[in-house]
Amino acid sequence: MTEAAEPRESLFEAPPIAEQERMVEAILFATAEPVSIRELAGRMPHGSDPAEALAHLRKRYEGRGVQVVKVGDAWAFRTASDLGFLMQKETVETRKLSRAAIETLAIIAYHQPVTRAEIEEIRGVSVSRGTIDQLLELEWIRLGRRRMTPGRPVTFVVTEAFLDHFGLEAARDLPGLKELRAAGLLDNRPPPGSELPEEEAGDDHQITMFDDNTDDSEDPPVIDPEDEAD
Amino acid sequence: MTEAAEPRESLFEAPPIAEQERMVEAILFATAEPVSIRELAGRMPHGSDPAEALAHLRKRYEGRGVQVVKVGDAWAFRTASDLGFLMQKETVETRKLSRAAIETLAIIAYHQPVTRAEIEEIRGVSVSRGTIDQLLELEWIRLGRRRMTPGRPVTFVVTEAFLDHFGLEAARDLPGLKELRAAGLLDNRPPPGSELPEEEAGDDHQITMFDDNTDDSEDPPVIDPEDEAD
Amino acid sequence: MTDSIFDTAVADRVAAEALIVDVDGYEGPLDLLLTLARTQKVDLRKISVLNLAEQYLAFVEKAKQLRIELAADYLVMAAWLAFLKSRLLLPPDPTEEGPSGEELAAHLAFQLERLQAMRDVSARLMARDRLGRDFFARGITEDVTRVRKVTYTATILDLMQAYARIRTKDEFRPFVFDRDSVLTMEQALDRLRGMIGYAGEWADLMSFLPQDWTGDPTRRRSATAATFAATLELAKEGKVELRQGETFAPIQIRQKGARA
Repeated sequence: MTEAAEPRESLFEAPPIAEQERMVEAILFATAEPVSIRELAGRMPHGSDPAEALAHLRKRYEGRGVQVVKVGDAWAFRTASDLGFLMQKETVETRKLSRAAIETLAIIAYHQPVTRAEIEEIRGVSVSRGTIDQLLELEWIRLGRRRMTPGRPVTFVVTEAFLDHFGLEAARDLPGLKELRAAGLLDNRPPPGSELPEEEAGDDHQITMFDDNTDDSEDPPVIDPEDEAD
Repeated sequence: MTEAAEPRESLFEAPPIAEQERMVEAILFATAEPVSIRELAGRMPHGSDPAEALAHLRKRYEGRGVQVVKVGDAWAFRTASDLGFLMQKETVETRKLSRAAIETLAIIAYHQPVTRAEIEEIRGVSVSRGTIDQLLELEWIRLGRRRMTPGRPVTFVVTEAFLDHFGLEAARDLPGLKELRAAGLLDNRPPPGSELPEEEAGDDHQITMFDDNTDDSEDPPVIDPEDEAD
Repeated sequence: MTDSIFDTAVADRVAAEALIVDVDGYEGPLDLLLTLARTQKVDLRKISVLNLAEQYLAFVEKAKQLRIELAADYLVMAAWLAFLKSRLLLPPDPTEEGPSGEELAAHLAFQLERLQAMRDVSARLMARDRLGRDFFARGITEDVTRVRKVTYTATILDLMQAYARIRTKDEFRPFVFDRDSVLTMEQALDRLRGMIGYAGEWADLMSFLPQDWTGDPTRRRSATAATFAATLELAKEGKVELRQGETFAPIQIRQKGARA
């Protein structure tokens, strides 16, 4: 276990992949939280290839009662959702979210990173403090990078817990995202006659935001709000 | 299992056994405590045979990273016992040995076998119990023979692990004072290459320093540093 | 047929009334506009913004009649829509700055469509299989015990330096005269007190050194220093006088008042 201190240990042969698969299985089984590849690597013997082991494991559990699911850049076992009916006892009663909270959440998810003013612009009504607080408390949203515009407003983005809760691998898998984008409904279109230069805000950013990631599946699917801050 | 009690229910077709196995898998996975056969039966569709499904499941998990084990009269998934080490997240912190410890170690290495009183005499300050304990714990020193003097004090000598760690064949390979001076180690300057990985630093210096000693391999392993002191 | 027309008319009236009564139920003017837009029963993209503006203004008018107090933002929206309506109805004035009525209308339509889209995806999102409801995480989690392991390390260089340090300390320890090579000032003073009576004439300090302290340089140095210090002490006491011809010349002493 002193390998960390002695990088030379990595020269020792890593365990066979079947054994690595067992290890990943044990680690993922032991926790309710998704575990990142990086953390897996940190806990497995040196030279292990958790990504490869995961691929095997994922395949092994296909169609089983539990599934290996991807949540952001982390992995977890979750029961197959067709078996949810067996788990009445385990069902967690979540506080019912207000319509305002649900819409605010959706706006953050689809428009992230998004400022409070932008949320208000989309909903046409001011966002009450409690709404944001509730979503923060649920850990479904978090603060993104400040927007580099006058006043440097904070932005909000969705979290890995959000993805986990809604069974999403990445924010780009949000339902209807592509259609919304195609319809231009995710454009940050400022009202005509407003001071903002129109080109700056628009669709280019949104397209980049989601398309950038589509082909490299190893990328953290939780969109890095840093990329889009303008 | 319940068919006998409720003959009518058995008219409904129970899910195929493979499906029942999935169910047991999901229930055992998601439930917060071990689940009895009876409870399984209560949660699964009528006509199911949880015992049979469980038997299949147990077999499926044989040799896997997690096992289906019996806890009392209930069943649960548990990490395979050979993988328990993965459930420990070891953070290895590497610290420099304290000055007192390294000096004490040096004296033991150069003067072994040496008593505590002698170490104190050479260092000019008393040696704390903790320092010795730390070195014993590191397995870099061990108890040598008792000195045949009044009080029969214990002596300390360095170990194989010590030689291993410092890349030495024998303690006598340690350079004497004359060599230390020749190598510039008696200067108060910050040591050259103190940032180097130990092997490198060690090797380089050894080549220069041990020339003196190379041919008298028959020498007693205990170096008398007085030889070189001028 | 007549029934259905009648029904529709009733339904519309009921809806219109509901709009007014439930004004608190709207999440702002945009939400209200969206609801009104739906009554046009056309694709939001084909909505008549002019009609919509008129609907909204009519709504506000009716609310006033019923003495329902509308929040300020509903009234702001009403004012804006009135402005938009005039823009849309009047032929464009080329000298006028700012966006055209069509541009403003298009943006309003966009806002409504976007709000509707967000509502739709909200519903789709909430209808997804959800953790803790449709799929579940591990029930019995095993705590990962965090073992903090501290390993101490030292390099051979550390070891050698440490030893060098100890031995160097020995070599360069503060110099202490070994006892048998040191003449203390007390000894010198004792000796001088006994001899000073005989120093009527100027005599070299060195002549007062003990006989056996003049050979070995170490001993001579010590004796010289101690004797000199002792003469200074005696001079302070007013018992001797000292003189020196020049720098590094021999120091001479004699009993004070010998000539007096």
